[in-house]
Amino acid sequence: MPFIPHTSQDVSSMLASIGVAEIDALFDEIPAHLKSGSLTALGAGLNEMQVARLMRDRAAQDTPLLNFIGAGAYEHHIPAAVWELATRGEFYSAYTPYQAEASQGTLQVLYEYQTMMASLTGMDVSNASLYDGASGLAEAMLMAVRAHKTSRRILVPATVSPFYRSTARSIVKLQDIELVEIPYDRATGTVDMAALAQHAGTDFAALVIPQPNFFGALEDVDALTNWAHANGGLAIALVNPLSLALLKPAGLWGDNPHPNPLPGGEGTNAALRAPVGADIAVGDGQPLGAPLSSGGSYFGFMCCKQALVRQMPGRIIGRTVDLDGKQGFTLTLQAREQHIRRAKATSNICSNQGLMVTAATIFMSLLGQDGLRRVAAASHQNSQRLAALASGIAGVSVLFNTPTFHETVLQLPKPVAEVLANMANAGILGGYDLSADYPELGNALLVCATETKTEEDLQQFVASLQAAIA
Amino acid sequence: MPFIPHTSQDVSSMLASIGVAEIDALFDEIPAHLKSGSLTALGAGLNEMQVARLMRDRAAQDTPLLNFIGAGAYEHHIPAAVWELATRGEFYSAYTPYQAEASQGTLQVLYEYQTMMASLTGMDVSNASLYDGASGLAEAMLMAVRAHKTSRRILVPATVSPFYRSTARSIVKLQDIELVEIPYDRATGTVDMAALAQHAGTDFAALVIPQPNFFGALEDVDALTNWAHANGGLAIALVNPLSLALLKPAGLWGDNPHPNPLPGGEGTNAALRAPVGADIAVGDGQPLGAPLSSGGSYFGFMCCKQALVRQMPGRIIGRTVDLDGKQGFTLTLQAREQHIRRAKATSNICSNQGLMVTAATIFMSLLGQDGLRRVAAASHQNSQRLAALASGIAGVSVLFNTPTFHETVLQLPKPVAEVLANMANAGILGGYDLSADYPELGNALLVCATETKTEEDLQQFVASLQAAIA
Amino acid sequence: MLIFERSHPSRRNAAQAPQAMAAVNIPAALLRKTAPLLPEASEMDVVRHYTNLSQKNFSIDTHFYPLGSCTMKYNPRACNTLAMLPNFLARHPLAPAHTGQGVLACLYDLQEILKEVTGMAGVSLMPMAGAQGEFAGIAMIQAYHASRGDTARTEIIVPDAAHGTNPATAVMCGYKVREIPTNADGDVDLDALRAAVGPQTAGLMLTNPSTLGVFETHIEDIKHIIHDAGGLLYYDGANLNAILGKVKPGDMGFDVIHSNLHKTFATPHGGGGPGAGAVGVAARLLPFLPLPVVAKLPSPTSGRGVGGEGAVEYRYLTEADLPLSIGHLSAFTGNIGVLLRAYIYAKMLGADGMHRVAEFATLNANYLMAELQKVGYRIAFPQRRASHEFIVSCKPLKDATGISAMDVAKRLLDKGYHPPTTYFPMLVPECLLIEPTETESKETLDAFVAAMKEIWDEAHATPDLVKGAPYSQPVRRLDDVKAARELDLTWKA
Amino acid sequence: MLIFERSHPSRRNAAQAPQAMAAVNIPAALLRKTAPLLPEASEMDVVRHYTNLSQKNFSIDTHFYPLGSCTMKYNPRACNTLAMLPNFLARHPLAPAHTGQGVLACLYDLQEILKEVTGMAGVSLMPMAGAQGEFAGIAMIQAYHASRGDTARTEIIVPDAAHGTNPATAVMCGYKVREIPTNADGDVDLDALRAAVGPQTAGLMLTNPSTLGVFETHIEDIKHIIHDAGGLLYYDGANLNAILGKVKPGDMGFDVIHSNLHKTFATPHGGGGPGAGAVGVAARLLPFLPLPVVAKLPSPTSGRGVGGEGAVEYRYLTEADLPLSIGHLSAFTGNIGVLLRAYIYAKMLGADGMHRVAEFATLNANYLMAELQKVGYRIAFPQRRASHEFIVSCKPLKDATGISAMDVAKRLLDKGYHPPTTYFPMLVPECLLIEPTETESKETLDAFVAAMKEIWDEAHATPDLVKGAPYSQPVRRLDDVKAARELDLTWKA
Ligand SMILES: Cc1ncc(COP(=O)(O)O)c(C=O)c1O
Ligand SMILES: Cc1ncc(COP(=O)(O)O)c(C=O)c1O
Repeated sequence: MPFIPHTSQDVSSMLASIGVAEIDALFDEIPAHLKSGSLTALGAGLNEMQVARLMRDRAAQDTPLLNFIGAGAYEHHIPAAVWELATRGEFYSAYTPYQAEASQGTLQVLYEYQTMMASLTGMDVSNASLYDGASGLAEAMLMAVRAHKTSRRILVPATVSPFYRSTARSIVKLQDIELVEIPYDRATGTVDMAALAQHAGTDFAALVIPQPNFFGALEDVDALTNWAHANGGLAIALVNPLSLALLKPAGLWGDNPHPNPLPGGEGTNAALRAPVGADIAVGDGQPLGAPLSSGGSYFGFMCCKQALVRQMPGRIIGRTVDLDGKQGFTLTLQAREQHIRRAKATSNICSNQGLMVTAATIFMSLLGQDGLRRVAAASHQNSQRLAALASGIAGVSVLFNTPTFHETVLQLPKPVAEVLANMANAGILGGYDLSADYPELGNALLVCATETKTEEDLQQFVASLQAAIA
Repeated sequence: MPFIPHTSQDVSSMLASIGVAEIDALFDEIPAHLKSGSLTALGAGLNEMQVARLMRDRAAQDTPLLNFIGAGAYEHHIPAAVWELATRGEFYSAYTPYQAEASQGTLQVLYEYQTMMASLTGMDVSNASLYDGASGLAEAMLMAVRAHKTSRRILVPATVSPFYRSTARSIVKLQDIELVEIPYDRATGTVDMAALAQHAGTDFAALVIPQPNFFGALEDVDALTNWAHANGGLAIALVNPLSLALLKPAGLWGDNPHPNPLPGGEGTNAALRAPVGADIAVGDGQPLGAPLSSGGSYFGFMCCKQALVRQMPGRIIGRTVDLDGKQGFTLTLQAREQHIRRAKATSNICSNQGLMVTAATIFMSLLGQDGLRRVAAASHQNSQRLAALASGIAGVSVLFNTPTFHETVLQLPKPVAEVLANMANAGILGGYDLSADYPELGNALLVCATETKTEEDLQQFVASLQAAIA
Repeated sequence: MLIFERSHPSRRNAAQAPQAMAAVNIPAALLRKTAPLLPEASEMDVVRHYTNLSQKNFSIDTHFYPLGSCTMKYNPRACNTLAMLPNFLARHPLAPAHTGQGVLACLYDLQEILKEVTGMAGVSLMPMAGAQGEFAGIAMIQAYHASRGDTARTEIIVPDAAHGTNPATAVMCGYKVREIPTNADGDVDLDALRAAVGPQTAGLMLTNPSTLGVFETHIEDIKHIIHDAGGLLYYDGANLNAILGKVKPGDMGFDVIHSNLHKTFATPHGGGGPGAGAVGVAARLLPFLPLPVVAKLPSPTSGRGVGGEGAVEYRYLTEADLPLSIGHLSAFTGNIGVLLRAYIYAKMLGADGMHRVAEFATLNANYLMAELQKVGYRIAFPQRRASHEFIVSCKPLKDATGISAMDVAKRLLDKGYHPPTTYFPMLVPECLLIEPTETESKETLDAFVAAMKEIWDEAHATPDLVKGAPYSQPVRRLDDVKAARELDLTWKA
Repeated sequence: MLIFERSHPSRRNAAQAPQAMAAVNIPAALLRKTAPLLPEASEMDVVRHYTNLSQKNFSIDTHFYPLGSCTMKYNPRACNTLAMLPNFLARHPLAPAHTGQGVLACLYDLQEILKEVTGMAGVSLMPMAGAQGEFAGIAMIQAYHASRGDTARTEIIVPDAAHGTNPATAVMCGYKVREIPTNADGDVDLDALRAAVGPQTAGLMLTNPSTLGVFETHIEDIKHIIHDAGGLLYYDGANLNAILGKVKPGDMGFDVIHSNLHKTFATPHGGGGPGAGAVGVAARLLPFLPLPVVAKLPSPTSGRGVGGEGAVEYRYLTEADLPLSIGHLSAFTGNIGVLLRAYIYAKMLGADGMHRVAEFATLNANYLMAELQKVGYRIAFPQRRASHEFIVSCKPLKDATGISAMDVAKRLLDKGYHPPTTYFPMLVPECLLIEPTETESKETLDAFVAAMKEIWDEAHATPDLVKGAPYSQPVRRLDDVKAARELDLTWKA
């Protein structure tokens, strides 16, 4: 029996100890007419050799092409040590670290992770992960509403990923939270400040500020943060964690002291109330060591100002001491969580994305501050070079005149779907077609070139694009 | 600097401690004119991302075809746990277990391995591995010569793998050991007993007995062992370890009491001197968890009768107790080895194939006695079925009329090289062409179908063979 | 030691990043001025640090881990190896469907498998954990009532034994929670339930077997009460391990179920996740399934999809296909890597294996319950069959010796066992919720009983020894109060 | 507990073998009658057993491991991951060359890299460890003399400081061994060497830097003495790490060298192997290289090999190409997996990286030597530069306190360090041969010095404490005498 070690002798002596004649007797409390028949749709079990063959055949049906799609999931080099270590049985097959003494490995990793993420984002604290960036954004919205107390409206620029906007909407709408779309400037591909200004004085809980935004463009985060704070809302930073190796951390955005006293309770004190910065920073940790994997597993991260820590959803690890005064780590602030607070919890989240976070922690440790910066800069440079090469093709131009991180929008002379299909035939995934989400942009293609791309790859992209539009 | 952690500050303070001004001063004992210039033929270093791309490209140039070649290296299913565990850093990056207290993990694995191999082969003891089966056969010959004392001739049937014969010859010829070839019977593909009988009464140290032999055929091991013993030589069993799940273990071959007193010294006592059986059993452990890998790493195993243990080459692990009387494991009988006995050692072997043995031990534990038997039986059945199907093709026949384990020889109506080239174009590795090593057999093809082959695979083989000879 | 303490400024781990720092063409005002606090350590020091840290964990791969409600069964290593085949890892989520026919076929097949074992009409694999599965389920109930214009239903009924995620989920979906008590047998109090239902009832969330480790005997009465009131039935299937192959929630009349694939389908817990909380629905909820769902269609183009005659192509269904869907719950497609692992596991079990899971999980639980009772431990519901798990109450032990459930738990660490779940469910005082799972052998259970017997004896003979436990771990008991009072959540240089 | 003690008759691990037992069509006389002693354990128990066993090892990935002569440097994990790409693992050794152009290209490139760093004219990668590399080298010397009809050369000269494999190898190749003493500076005694050479001299085996951790200063005199006598020079390159990128054995006039890729090229030791002992030769030995050697040739067929213009094809050279070869040393092609790892490592280092290896290995060794001398330890050759390693003699410490080199070694285990090599080379009494390698940081070396200082102090203050060490390991000191006297080499049921 696969994975079941019982011999028939074991079974008899166990049944005798229980005092029943057969295993089926153990199910005698289930109404007989409810018992299942055979699971006809399932075939016979395969042994590992057979399933290995099946999966290798299936994997062979997935055809990896040279990839220039980003749009929220980024191809980066992942050091081999990351997954060789993260899949060690002691990390891989452990549960949530409820028994701290027997889980110091996982707990210390998470504490290190919290330190790294708080520092990357420039925030005071971090939780131990959420499901992904998009659902994390929803959690940030709910948190902002809890913190703000009086408003249930969130301003969301159209430059936020459409995937994130739709996910957040699915989640927050059930609590009657309204998402108000802020349009973008057609020249810059960033938030239209004039349109935003029209919301001054209205009641809103938070403004979401994406950096870089879905077009890869860099927003004027200082102005946006200041605007949110000046108008009585929180600033929710939505950031790519890799970009933060280069970009101003969310905790330092803007320069206006926060206007309305933040809630927070016991832990709040004046010294902790930084005068600047976004209040919450969220995003997807995928660039930190998660393979693309058709979309998951990735992980959501969330950091915030100290004053908001008790409003945060998810697990939080704290450092403390043991009976002998020795340093140790443990789950803390559990009173926020569903298993204690139940209906009054900050969220229903229970399991998070622990193993992805372990991988991310190892990833960041292997890269170090300098390595992460170099990867970010190389990605930036590659996408700049790609844009320059592509706009050398007649009929192709760069759509927005704005600094970008590692993604950019190209305007094509032909419908994008058709161009992409041609490029795919040549072995290239040419980018993400913006025409469904942003029809007003016409034939707009979002392209991304990370540090994984060589000059030859870029040339291959350009040649195939040229051929595809010819 | 890849893998070198020194900062420039570290370097200065270390140089100061040593009392030199620069690193180069540490090389001042090397004659200046011998110092290397730049290593021009080596390019610049690649980072891990670049080398990963290089290796993935290289791997993509290796084209895996549906494989029916055996001939000494066998495709078997390897449970995923085998290499997930064997490549854990604690096994992977440890040295030979010289410091027993800090190496109980590796030492216990090796002790378990010795137990499993001794039991599989039916011998008293096992060493902790040799390089591979072929060089292991050479070591067995040297050991037999040491044990026999008076003769330097070894009888080697032509049914022993030509790869093994040539390797063994390369190694033993330098010690003036003569390998005498024993022909095979053209009808059975096994040792020609009449030809062998002609060596009765001559001086020889050992007879090598392959089971199964290179043709996949099963030798009359009882008769051969009896013959060797009756004629004053040792019997060296050359066995496929997987086949031993089904086949009579070498330790039980034959039934003649050993005629001439075996050497052995202190450890020898009558009770340990089994009246039957091969004296030494060797072979390649590859079927026990080593991937094909273009030929390596595999490992050689060697087992023997207790009386011969002090003649054995290689590491041996023993169980003992510690200061507190607690069970523990340690390298033992080191006085046989080069690091103690130097020029008088039983062999020059130092590093062996430790990690492959760790993998094999895990492999055998996962399969268990029953699993190993089923794998062996399924391999046997598949090759029987393949032979039956193939001999249904006009012009194709099974060459030898002898029981086989999981390999068999087909006679083709056309030159084998041509047939194989055609089959390879259809995605099939059709087997091993015997015509160079055994020209007397004509168009003879050695084919193997292990448990990894499905009925569909077998049909595909047959269809492509049919097409290739059409 | 923290990784930051192994860091040394200006040390560089050169193998993992481009050698040269590329030019950055971004205005200075948008750039960061100080480096983030990431360690500067050598690759070897990082490998050594995390290898050593990993050894400071109990895990299934190293210890018996009978954590109730968590189903810590063996996570087959093949599931990991095969789910990490390079082609699976390399594919971008927005790559066209024809480049992903392999992975999509796996997901489709997994949907079908889950439909079969749960008895539901449709499945979406997208929820990323049990709690998100619950969210999806309750959101579908909400959408269902809304689609019928039935907007007065503002309450979700939850038994008091429910897992904390249930009430928390109901609130996240905008509902009020009404709690129902449990009777002395561990079943839902039917009178209380009858009194609670009404036109305000949107639905009931039921865990079955419940977190008390018993099968809800009045399941059919409950169904009628809720359905008659116009509510829908939500099945928290985190404990599906207890009934897999034995009874199907669909057959019990449930409208929606989530199943924790990281429990019943043996995907790893990873020290906290990722999980997968697939949802299955009865026919009337099909239009509301979360996106995307994988469909198998006749291949529109030759040469793509799985070729040959009757060729098919797999693709995701989107808003266009399911306009009433509750929508997306993640940016892309949930925890695909976890789903692949669950699929591989399901394929290895097959029909026979599925039937056996509940049988042996239940056998192990009942055996352990019987043996611990013989030692002297008080079983919370001795008159009931254990399902996959059961509860020991240490209340009598504590009254007699001062030794609490937590003390027993900590002492188990010294004996080499991960403790059961402690103090959950809250209904039973000083409780230990014990779930051995089907993958543990009788020898392991017997050794665990022996350890529990030792602790029983120690509790009576040398209670202080037990109160001071653990002694064998990297740390002794930690000061949780200090952790929460003097928050130290990040390391400062 | 042994895996056999976790076994239970008739338990079956069903996932790893065909479900049904196939029919066996083999005469009964050839079949085995009793089952072999293999454990019958569940997959989980096996995984748990070996995971727990692994934790009972010191290794580079967990501990500083300054084992002299063994070059325990970091084994980059990428080398493992990339060498285990599925296509590399799947290929049969007898598959045609066109199905292995990728792996063959790697092997060819590695040959070229080794030629460059050793300064030799040709390389064969086939020897499966250092000792087999030595065998290949001495066999080539034998073949060379034989090919010239020079059959009187029956002796190989070996300095007394040599590694045990050197004399053992010479004997395996049919030679007599003549040992030469070492002088007070750790160099070969030139007068003794001059007296030893003659027409019987087939060659000299020299380890340089020697196992004493010093560079042989009279290397050129030695070369002349041997060559003038008609002998050939064998270079034991196990210690190549000390000179990589600094000096090439070929430039020193050596005729043949083996290099331990599992040391200098960072492939893992695997608890004892597999290794790879590639041999390099000067031009006059090229015809004798062991088989196979990889050649790069113009592509004979289009569409195969590495395509495009100037297409090439890689293939193995065989007896037909190299009729004077000493032949095969393994059934197929040596330890290819190890060679791939070495190749990946070499590509990551590149020219610059190679130059740095010896520099930093030497810096670390000399620094550690200086610091340990400051603590009070006696350095064996204080007048010399350390190469990659150096020797501490605990003789004075033992005379003063009774604490031996072995006591120091065992006490280091309690401090979390793998001990240095003990009692080798045999020339130096109570010796510790210490090789830190270039991949360890100054912090680690400093912490090791601090531990050695603690032991120094303990040796003087509480010698019994040191003599009883280790206390922190799974076992205390083992009874080696009992192990050898009462042989227990296999478990009996
Ligand atoms: C009964 C029950 N429901 C729901 C959950 C929540 O599942 P998850 O942690 O995957 O969100 C759990 C997990 O502990 C559970 O035991
Ligand atoms: C100097 C020297 N020569 C030769 C060898 C033998 O190498 P291997 O163990 O790979 O056979 C060693 C290994 O310890 C060594 O240190």
